[in-house]
Formats: sequence, C-alpha cells, structure tokens
Amino acid sequence: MGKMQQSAKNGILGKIRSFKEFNVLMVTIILIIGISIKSPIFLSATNIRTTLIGLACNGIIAIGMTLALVSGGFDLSVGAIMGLSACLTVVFAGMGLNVWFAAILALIVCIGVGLLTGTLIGRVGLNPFITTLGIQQIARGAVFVLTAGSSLSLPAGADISSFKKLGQSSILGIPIIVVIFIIMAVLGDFLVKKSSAAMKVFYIGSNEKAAILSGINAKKVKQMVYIITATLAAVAGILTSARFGVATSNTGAGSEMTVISAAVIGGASLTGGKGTILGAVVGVIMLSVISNALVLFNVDVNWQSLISGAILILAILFDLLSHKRKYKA
Amino acid sequence: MGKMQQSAKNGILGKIRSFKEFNVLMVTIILIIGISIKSPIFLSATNIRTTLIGLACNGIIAIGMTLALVSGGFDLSVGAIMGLSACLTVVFAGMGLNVWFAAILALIVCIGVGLLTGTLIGRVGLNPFITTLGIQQIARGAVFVLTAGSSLSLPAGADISSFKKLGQSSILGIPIIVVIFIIMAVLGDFLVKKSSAAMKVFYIGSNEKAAILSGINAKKVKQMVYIITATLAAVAGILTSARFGVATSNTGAGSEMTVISAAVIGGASLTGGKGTILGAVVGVIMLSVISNALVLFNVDVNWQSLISGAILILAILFDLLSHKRKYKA
Amino acid sequence: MENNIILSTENIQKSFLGTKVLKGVSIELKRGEIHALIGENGAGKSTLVNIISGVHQPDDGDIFLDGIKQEYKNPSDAQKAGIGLVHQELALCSHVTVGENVFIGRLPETGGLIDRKKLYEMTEKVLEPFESSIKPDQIVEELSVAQQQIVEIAKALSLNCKVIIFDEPTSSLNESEAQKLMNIIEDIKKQGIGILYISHKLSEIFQITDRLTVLRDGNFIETLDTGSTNSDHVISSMVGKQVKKLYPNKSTCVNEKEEILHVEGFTRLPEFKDISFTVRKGEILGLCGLVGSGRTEVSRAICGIDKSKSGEVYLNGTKVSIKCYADALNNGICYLSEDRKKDGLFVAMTLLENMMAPELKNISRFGLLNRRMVTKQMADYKQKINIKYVTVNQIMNNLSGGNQQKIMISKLLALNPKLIIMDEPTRGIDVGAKTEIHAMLRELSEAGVGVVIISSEMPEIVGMCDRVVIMNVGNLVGELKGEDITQENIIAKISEFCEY
Amino acid sequence: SSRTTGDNSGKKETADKSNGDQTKEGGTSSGGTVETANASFVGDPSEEYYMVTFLSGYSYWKTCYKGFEDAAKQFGVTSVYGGTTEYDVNEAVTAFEQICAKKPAGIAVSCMDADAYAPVIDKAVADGVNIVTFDSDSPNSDRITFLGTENYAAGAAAANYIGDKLGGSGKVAAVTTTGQSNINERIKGFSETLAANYPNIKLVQVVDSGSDEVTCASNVAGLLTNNPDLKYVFCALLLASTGTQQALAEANLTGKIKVVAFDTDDATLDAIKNGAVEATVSQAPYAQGYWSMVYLYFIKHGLINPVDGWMEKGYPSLPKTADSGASIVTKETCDNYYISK
Ligand SMILES: Nc1ncnc2c1ncn2[C@@H]1O[C@H](COP(=O)(O)OP(=O)(O)OP(=O)(O)O)[C@@H](O)[C@H]1O
Ligand SMILES: Nc1ncnc2c1ncn2[C@@H]1O[C@H](COP(=O)(O)OP(=O)(O)OP(=O)(O)O)[C@@H](O)[C@H]1O
Ligand SMILES: [Mg+2]
Ligand SMILES: [Mg+2]
Repeated sequence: MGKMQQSAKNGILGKIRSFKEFNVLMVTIILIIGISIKSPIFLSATNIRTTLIGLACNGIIAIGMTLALVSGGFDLSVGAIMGLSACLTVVFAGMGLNVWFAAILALIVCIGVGLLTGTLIGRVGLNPFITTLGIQQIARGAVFVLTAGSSLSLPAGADISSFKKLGQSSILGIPIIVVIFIIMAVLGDFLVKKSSAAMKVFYIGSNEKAAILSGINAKKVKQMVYIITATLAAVAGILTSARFGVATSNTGAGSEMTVISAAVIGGASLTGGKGTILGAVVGVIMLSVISNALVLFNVDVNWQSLISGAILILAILFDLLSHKRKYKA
Repeated sequence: MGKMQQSAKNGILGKIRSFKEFNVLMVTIILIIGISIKSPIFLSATNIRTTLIGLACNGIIAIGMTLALVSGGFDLSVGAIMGLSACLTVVFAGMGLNVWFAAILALIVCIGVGLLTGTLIGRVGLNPFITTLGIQQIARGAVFVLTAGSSLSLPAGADISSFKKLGQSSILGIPIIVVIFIIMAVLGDFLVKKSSAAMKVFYIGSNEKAAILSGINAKKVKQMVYIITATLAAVAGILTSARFGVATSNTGAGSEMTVISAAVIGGASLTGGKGTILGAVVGVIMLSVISNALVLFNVDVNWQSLISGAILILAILFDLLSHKRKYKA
Repeated sequence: MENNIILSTENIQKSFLGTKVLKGVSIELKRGEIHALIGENGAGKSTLVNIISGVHQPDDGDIFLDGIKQEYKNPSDAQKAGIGLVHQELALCSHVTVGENVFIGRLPETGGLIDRKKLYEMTEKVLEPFESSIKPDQIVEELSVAQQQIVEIAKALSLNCKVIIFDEPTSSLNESEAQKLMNIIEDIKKQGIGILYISHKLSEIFQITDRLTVLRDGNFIETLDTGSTNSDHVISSMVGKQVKKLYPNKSTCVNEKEEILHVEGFTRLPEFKDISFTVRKGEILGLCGLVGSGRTEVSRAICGIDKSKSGEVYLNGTKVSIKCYADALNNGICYLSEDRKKDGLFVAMTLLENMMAPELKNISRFGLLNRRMVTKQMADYKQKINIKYVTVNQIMNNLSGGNQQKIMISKLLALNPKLIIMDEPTRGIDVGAKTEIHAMLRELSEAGVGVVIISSEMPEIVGMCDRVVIMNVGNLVGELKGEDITQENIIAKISEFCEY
Repeated sequence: SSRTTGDNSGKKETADKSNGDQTKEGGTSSGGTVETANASFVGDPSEEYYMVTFLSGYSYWKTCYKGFEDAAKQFGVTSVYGGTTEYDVNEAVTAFEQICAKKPAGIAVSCMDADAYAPVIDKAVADGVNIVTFDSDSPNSDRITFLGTENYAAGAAAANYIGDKLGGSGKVAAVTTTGQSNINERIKGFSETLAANYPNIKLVQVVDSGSDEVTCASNVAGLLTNNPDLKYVFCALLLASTGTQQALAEANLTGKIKVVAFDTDDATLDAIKNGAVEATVSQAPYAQGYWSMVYLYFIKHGLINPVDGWMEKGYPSLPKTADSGASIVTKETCDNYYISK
C-alpha cells in the first residue's frame, strides 16, 4: 500500500497526484463536467439523488469486491447473493416473521454462503473463478426456486413500514440508503488503509508465499474475504428489498461485472496486491454517470451498449496515456 | 507446459495419469457413465448428435480462449464477436452479396476487432478485463444496432442453400459443424503442444519479462492471441448463422463465461502459463453433458441453475481431492 | 560447553521426489558464533536451513534449540521460537512498502489500526546501519534487487532472534554493501546470537566466520575452525577434488584493430549519459562501478531491452539497428540478466522449456518444435558446468539457486553468440563451477566472441578482465588495462570523479 | 419436478412427483381401463407431452404450463415442462432437440427465433413428433399450429388503451430491454400504433430496463428527470414494472404518471390493486397452454380425422394460427387473473 509512490514533485499538487485514486477521479470529473455542459439537468438535485440511490448497492458491493481483488481472487457470486438476501428477507417476512428479524436471518444465511465460498477457495484451495461462478448459479438458482421465477412482495404490517423507511426515507434530504453507503465506503476506505487485518489481504495478494512464511494465516484471511464480500452483498440485497418492497428473480443480476469493472477502473489489479475502496467507489460512480448520461441524452437503447463500451475503453485509455500508469491484469 | 510433471510412478498408467487432461477426463467419463445408467437415451445417436452440435461452437471458441488464458489474459468479448460475425454474415448477404463472400467479409471485420483488442492489450498495455468487456459491449452493441434488437434471417438463394448445408448437413453421419470443430480441436491441440509460436504464449504467460529477454516479442504475440480468439469466435458465429439461417441479437451471449469455465476446468490457469486445448474441450463437453442431463432427467427448470452450480463445484472438488492437483487462479 | 550450543541438528534427512537431498546432516551452532555453511550448488544448504526454519519438514532427524527438541509445522513456529531466516530467493510483497515488508506479521498497532508513523520510524532504525537510500515508505516493486535484498535482511534482523540464518545474503550486493552487512553481522554476534551463514564467496567466509561446515551431495563432510584452515582445503573439501586456479590466464591474443562491438553515445537522462566503449577481439571487457552507476541500464539499452534516447551500436564494424531484444539476438548479441527470478526464469516451467526459450527459431522446423535437440544440449551443459538435476522435465523452481543460474548461462551459450553481456554471471554459483564458467568465458573470448562482464565482485573483475571501463552515476569515468586493473585503481577512478 | 400425470375421472392419481424419475410402469399398472387405442378422450399416463420454452423459469410460462398441465390431467396423460433457462438460441435449440430425441407424444414449443427453430421442428415432425408452437411462432416450419398472440398486437393493444385514456394527446414513454426480439416486437407494435392512431401522442423516450430492477429504477429515474410531464409509461416486459413503479414512487409521481405493465403475474396484479399500476396486458397464457395440449392430444389420438393422412396431405383440419388475443387487465378485472394461486 503506502500512500505515496515516490512522489517526484513535492508540494500539495504532487501529493494530490500521487493518490492512487487521482486518475480515475480526474476522468470521472471530466466526464461529469462534459455531461453537465451538454445537459444542465444532470447536476440537478433530483438527478444526483436518484443516481446516488441507484449506485449505492453496487457501491457497497464494490467495497467487498476490492478486498477480493486485492487478495488475488474475485467474486462472481455477489450479484446472486444480493438477490438471495433480498429474496430471503421477503420470504421470511412472508412466513410471518418480523421483517427486521427476517432481514437478519437472510443476512446470516448469506454469510453462511460466504463462509462456504471462503472455505472452498481459502481452505480447500479451489479456483475462485469456478467456485464463485458455481456459487452464483446456486444462489441464483435458490432465488428461482423461492420466487418461482417471478417476484415476491413484502406483506403489509407495522414492522414492514418501518423497514421500508430504511429503503425509502431520507435523513437531512439524503436517502438513508445513500447515507449507509457513504458511511460504509468511508469506513471501508479507512479500515483498508489503516487496519492490520486488511493489510494481511495486501500481503497475500502481493506474495502469498511470503505472507505465509511470515506467519500470516492465508487460508483464514482468504476465507474472511469471501465472507465479507457475501456480507456486503447481502446488505445490498436487504436494502434493495426495503427500497422496492419486493424481491424479483433478477435482483442483482450482472452486478458482479459492473463492480469488478469499477474496482479495476479504480486501480485494483486482477492479479492481486493492489486496490483501494475509494478508487472502486469512484469507479462505480463513473460507470453510473455514463449510464445516466445515456438516458439523459435519450440515446437509442440499441446504441447504448456500443457507446458505453467505447466510453469504457476511452476512459481507461485516457487514464493510461495521461498518467502512464500501466493497467495490467 | 511439459507433458510430464514429475510423474513419480512410471509405466503406462503413470504416463496416462500424468496427462494434464486426465483429471477432467475422468470426471467427465464418470459423469457420462452415471448419466447413461440413469437415462439410457443419453447415449442414443440422436442425443449425442444434438449435444455435439450444441457444444461445437463453444468448443471452437474454447480453443482461442485457452490461448488467451495461457498468455495470462482472457477474452470476455468472444460471445459478442460470435454474435457480430453471425449478424454481419446475414446483413452482408441481405445486401445481395454472395453469402460465402459475406461470411468472409464478416470474418475479416471480426479479425479487425480482434486486431483492435490485441493492439489495446498487447501494444498499448490496457487491462484485458476492462478492454475485452468494453469490446464485448461494442460488438454486442453493433449487433443490437444492426438487428435493431431483433433477429435477421438469411435471404433465399442458391448460394444460401449451399451455405446452410455447412450448418445443417452431415458427412458420414457426422454433422459438418462437428467435423469442423473436431478438426480444429485436434489441430489446435497439436499446434499448441508442438508449435514454437504457441510455446511463446506459454513463455509470456509464465513470465513476461523473461520471455522478452528470450527475444520473444511479447507485444506482438499478445496481439496475435486476441486476433486468434476473435477469429475463432467469428468462425463459430458464421457456423451458427449457417446452422440457424438467422442471426439473433443474442447469438453467443454468455458464451465467454461457459468457455472460460471450461478452460479452467480443463486445467488452464487465470494467471497464465497453463492450459491445454484438449483440457478445455473436455471441459466444454463436461458442461454440456451436465446441462444435457438436466434436460434428460426433466429437472424442474427452477432447480436447474442450482443443481448445475452444485455439480460444477463438486466436479472441481472431486478433481482436486482425488488427484491433489491444486486449482489456483 | 554443552550449554554453549544454541542450535543443533541431528541426522537430518530429506528427500524430494524420491531423490535424497540431505543424507543425515548434523551441525552445531554456538552462541555468539558465526558459522559458515558451504558446499557446491545443490549440496543441500538451503534445504537444511529451510528445515531448521520450518519451511520444510525433515523426513528424519531432530532439531534442538537451547537443547530442547523442536518440531516446527511452519515458519512462524520457528520464528516464534527465535529462528530468523534470510531467504536465498527474495520473499517480499512487492506491492507494499518497505516498512510493511520488514514488519510483516508484526505491524505496530493501536487498536487494530496500523501505526504507520511508528512503523516507518522503526524501519528507519533497522535500515540505519545499511546507510542506504531506501525509504521506509517506498513501494518494494520500485527498488533495485540489491535494495530488495537489504530489505529482506532487515526483515530478519528486526525479528530479534536467537539464531539468524543468512542464505547467500550478499549474492546481489556490491562490495561496500556487503561490507556493511559484515559489520552488522559482527555486531549482532556480540549480542550472543548464533549466526548461520551461507555464501559462495570465500573471502567473506574467511573474514567473518568462526567455524565452517562443509556439505557435499547432501552429506556432512566436516566442521572446521575457520582460523585453522585455508581456502584450498575448503575448496577441495567442497568439490571433492583439487581446484588449482580460480581464474584463467589473461588474454594473449587481443587484437587492438578488430572491434567486435563499438558503442557510441548511449544516453538516457538521468540514468546514463554519453556512454561509448569498445570490445576488441580476444578480450574480456569489464564494466564496473558502484550500485546504481547505470551498468545494467546501459547494457539493457544496448541490447534493445529498454529504449534509450540516443546511441549507436556497431557490431564487427557495421552499424546495426537494434529496436528490441529480438533484434539483438538476431545479430548475435545476448544479455544475461542480473535478476534471474524476475527477468530470467520461467519458474513454473520445465528445465527443458526454460532452455528452449531463446532458441525457438533454431530448434523448430515448419514451426514445430524439436525438443530432442535441446535435450541433447542440456545434457552437454549438465556435464560441462556440472548442473545438478534429475530430469530435464523437472520444474525449474525445484532447482537450487546456483543450478538455476547455471541453466541461465547455458541457455545463452547454446545460442553461439557473437557478443555476450553478462550481468553478475556467477551470482550464487559455487567455486568449482565458477572456475568452469570462467574458463568457458575465456575460451569463448579466445574463439572471437566478445565478452562483457558486469560484476559487483571486484576479484572477479580483476581476475577475469583484460580491460575495464568504469562508470559512476551514469557517466563513463575511466578505463584501465592489463596490470593496472586492481581494486585500488578502480576505486581511485570512481572517487576521482566524485571530487568534481 | 414439473412432471405431472393426469388424473382422469376414471383413474387414480399416478403421478410420481418426487424427483423427475420416469415411472411409466406406475402409470400402466394403476388399474382401470388403459386405452391405448386412438380416438379416445382417455389417454395413457405413459404418454408424455412436453412444453418447451426459452428463458424457462419465468413466471409467464408458469401460467402457460398451468393450462397445459390442466388439459393433460383431463386427458389422463403426462405433461412435462422443460427447456433452457438461458436466452440463447443455441442453448434453446439444443435443449429442444434433446427433448425431441426422447420422441415424446407431442411438444408445444415457444420459439426463441422463428427461422432458427424451423429446421429442427421440421426434422422432429419428420421423425413423427407432433409439434405445435405457442407464444412465439416459427411460421415457416412444419409445426401444426401456432397458438398465441403476436407480440406486435399486444404492444398495439397497450397503445390503443393509452391512446383512449389520454383522449388522443400527451407524452408517453416506454421501457424495453435490448436484444430480445419478442420485447422488441411489442415496442414496435406500441410505437407504430400510437403513430398511426394517435398522432398527437408523443412517444418521447424508450429506455432500457437493464438487468435488474435496480438498474431499471435508475434508468427510469433519468427518464423522469428528462420528462417530468409524462402521462404514461408502458413497460414492455415484466422485469421493468417493479423498477418503474419504484422510480415513480421515489419521484412522488405515483398515480400522476400512470403505468401500463405487461403480463399478469401476481405482483403486477397486486400493483394494479393498490394503484401503482393502472393496467397490464395479458396474452392469455393459460389458454395458450391449454389449447396447445388439446391440439396435441387430438392429433396424437386421431380425434380429428377428416381424411386419412390429413397431415401429410395438408388437408386443412386445424387452424394454422389461433389467436389467443391480447386483453387489457385493469382494477375492475384483475381479480380474475390470479391463476397461479
Ligand atoms: N522443492 C524441491 N523439490 C524438488 N527438489 C528440490 C526442491 N528443493 C530443492 N531440491 C533439490 O535439492 C537439492 C538441494 O537444493 P538446495 O537448494 O538445498 O541446494 P543449495 O546447497 O542451497 O544450492 P545453491 O548453492 O545452489 O543454493 C537440489 O538438487 C535441488 O534440485
Ligand atoms: N542506491 C540506489 N539508490 C537509488 N536508486 C538506486 C540505487 N541503486 C539502484 N537504484 C535504481 O536501480 C537502478 C540501478 O541501475 P543499474 O542497475 O543500471 O545499476 P548498476 O550499475 O547495474 O548497479 P547494480 O550493481 O545494481 O547492477 C537505477 O536506475 C536506480 O533507479
Ligand atoms: Mg541455496
Ligand atoms: Mg546491475
């Protein structure tokens, strides 16, 4: 880690530029400026608000994904686990349980799934790609079985309406979901940069052998990482169920790709050892800004994929060329 | 590479077991035996035939994907490029071109896309994950634009019916598509094991710096790899258009994940330097056999995802436990 | 007396893949003693110390620390018991800072949070005696090999152990850094710590160690008081036969007129500036200077591995255009990297495949590889420079460090080059094989191949070179020839420049 | 398992629902009069009729299969639901072919792509498997009949409904998804019908639903930012309505901007009841499934036989297409549509 990468120039400017997240932040800001010139509505309070609500869940998942990437693995199951936790919350609540209790139960089940993933990857030594793909299918499959391919609604009740507040109300004008996301991101960024537990993940991702030689329990740490990714995905799922009041069989579909992209854009490496929460969060913001712009500019849906793909590549190209930081998988 | 990894025991048995593909082959054979005991129809000519046709395209793509994995990268754009080539073939034929010429034109365009991907990753040094994800979106986006989100059919014509034979006829009872796939797989396996060009990919995946210091032009080789993945994906797309006579906007969707899974199951490593075509092909077969079994056993569709995920994990677990080969990303 | 033994091993045995690597080794290390462990490449030195420090488990035999029998399941058990090891191969986490590497697993914390200020202060303190320019908050990836080696050593020193084991700590350090390390080791010896020291540099052995133990082929040969023996005896004890001369005769056939290589005006600021020199037929040229003087950088630029701002290369009188390393190879110029792990080896591939890498073109017909040709080549070199391996299909990682280096060298020699630039060619190679390699280099040079040696080992430069060019901070600062090549003169040239 | 064996009036329940195992023996040994002869309204449990779809598992098919299954029960035959869970023509056709390879008594298939299925259907028909298509047709194939609603017509129905409600003027938008031709057809029917019948109604924007309701809500929120004066949003697929409802709720526009959804799963019907959705389009999935089974059974048992070998001769005996109609479901009628409960 180490915040400073030999900042050649000193002074405040040099220090700012030496931040790992500087590049992606710059690209995002340029995008935001460009878009808001074309469409002033982009910076309207409503639009910012809805965009933030929309990215909060991916942002929360990105925190865990960054850790997984730092450890040298990744987690393709997060989207499905998000769906599973949303679905379980609704199912348990539908059984008559207090919805808060239902949510905690759903969280526990998902943590259990993370424990399984972590055990398979960390302790047994299975390949993260196949394992998390398998877990993805299992979790999504469970959602299909539970929802029978449709969507389930939260029942009515006093507890339900307080639960829905979690997903639908605001504090000081900021939606609670967004507040939770910001707290988690700030806390996550702080902990990843400062805590010795997170440091172990960096050691393992950088050189697992060296880490083991120094007495770090790599198996346990890796196991923990997947428990964290699952927990955060589950939190995202619970917030989604509170927000929508329903769980669909699609909740969270495709999130994993968005989130991995965001983390990599934010400076994480697929070979481990590198990555910051702040970077990943800015990456999530960048991707959301792009898709928001496509809607605001009323781009034909059939063109959207083409354009967002091109922007994605241009963004990392710009990043590379202007800052000469090498993206290497 | 090196066929024998310290085969402790000698003799023919030892030699067979030392084949890299042995483990996945064993798991697949056990699966096949198990399924055919439960459902004798599984080994019927028709079922084998349809299963083989169904997996041929993924099999062809897996050849290229293995190379990409060996080089230390991967290619998320193959499915979309398969879709693009199918679509372009139909579009060009619809413009009145001879369909064979249309197919060659589509192939050339897709090779161009591969050249772009290869240049961005190999020469410019962009991250393969984001780059191929971006190219995936661009290629799929182009398909959406061309098909307007729907599907396009080949027009009628003499050339068309000969072209459709490519996708629908058989030689000696074996569908031409399958014949092409088998030839490509055998040739690919041979070349990857024996040719000096493929050896370069192994060197780069194993230690890029050392490869450069052996006089290998890593940039060019990596560029080539993505040209090959795109070319093979394009071939798969052309065969698909010949088989179905149409190009849908979803042709090839999700193939990349199946194919990467297959290659990893077959022994390839996501960190590069390892992998065989035979292994990847057996991996493709294994995955197809699993989904075939789900259909044959009339497994409730809502349960299919769950069960196939569980089988996926069990398969690599079995592989690991019985042969103590470590799957490491 | 018994009380004075801090660490002992009894009848340690170990096999890898059915090959017995240690055949019952017993050694004793006293408190406050520096004890050398010497032997040819592959003799089993690293394996022994890896067993002592819990990296491997012995098949048989016991380890006693302070007279108590030990059983380590993993390295941290050994660490906790008070055994520190400086690994032969660097084991650093390259993405994190120096401080985070030195105190890996033992970061100073307050309430679960890392106290980086304190960490960097502590690191500063550990690094102090090395007087290096390494900063505690630098990312390890950005350090040179030598600097990384220092970090590795600092890591072990900071453990405050009862026993510290150094496995070839100086193989990538230059003379002055090595000297600093010697001083540090003598210091910690005074604290009553037992030190096990592995090195192929006999001068170091005779400078600092109290006793030495010789291993050969996994067998314990003898333990001697360093003071009561001499290098001839030690060498023959290691090799099992008499070795007469460490360095071959100097060249007698230098042809002043025939220039094999002429390098003109190589510049890439700030690393190096206006470097021009010549390699004549029949001579071995030495390129010397302190660490960071830019020797490696210049050589890599000449070979097209890294781009340079300007500079021209003439081979046998004709200008050649070298844009990438493949061009250099095509022209018969090859370069041996100083960092074999990073730039040289395919550790997960077989020996054969490693050997094949630069010769793909020569050994393929119709684009298909002919492995048999290479197998034969390997067998040749196995004999010539005594490479120790079981089969060519062995994984590179399983070879001892010195044997890996030997394969690196064979790989280049097999190319029949016109000019060979060797950056630290005998790093980690045992004395016996060193003489073989030196003899081979002399033979090549006599046969008309241009040979350039970069070495941090002054005796090697002095012993081998017919002419040396000296670099300092990226500048060419002088040239010495024949009898004038002495350690003192080289140092003088360097400091002369520094006075400006 | 989705296998069900019919429980005809004269017979006992013989289904083995436990695990998808085939228990044909169980069917025949169950006593009663087992009619294997043709021209009977009582079938044999060993007769298997398949319903095959793409994107299997989505609730829409549940209702289709309910009709199929109910009809099968009435005939005393076995019905099975299968297909791929993917939206990929290769996967879909492969699964379909694998089912054809089992030579069932009949298959009702929904074709992911019209032409792609044609050769496979032709081959299966040539092999003696009776095939009808439902929901999505393959008109150039040798299938016997298509039962369903053209997606285009369903989109048009939504357009006509909205057009009437708006009295001919106002702004509307639609939510679609990329790359799914059936959804695409609905949008086409919707926009073309609006343009033709209601020139003063402006379809201002068509947005993408994305992969889940979270993405959909974000996209619709963008739509609302752009066009706060919308009157209606037409969600052309089931997935879109949840996200759209939420985006409206978060913008405090529920009820002000009205939603016309698609399909009649319970959640949508609930939403109609509580006012979040004004109406939804039904393609009569139950009828599609039911009549598919009836047609298949009739052919298999020769219940319709105007001339011998009518099928080969092409004697018109069954409608080539049977329109199941597209109806608009509103608060008044929605109670009738809770079919899967
Ligand atoms: N993990 C392993 N697997 C197989 N063989 C091994 C392994 N480690 C070491 N060996 C073999 O054991 C022998 C002793 O190796 P070791 O590294 O102990 O030698 P060394 O004395 O340290 O040599 P050097 O001076 O070259 O470092 C060598 O022949 C080596 O090939
Ligand atoms: N003492 C040092 N302080 C700072 N940087 C150093 C130092 N030593 C080496 N480096 C870095 O590593 C590079 C070393 O240069 P180079 O390897 O060309 O020197 P060299 O003369 O070959 O020395 P060596 O003995 O390490 O091979 C320099 O460009 C510099 O970036
Ligand atoms: Mg050693
Ligand atoms: Mg150097």
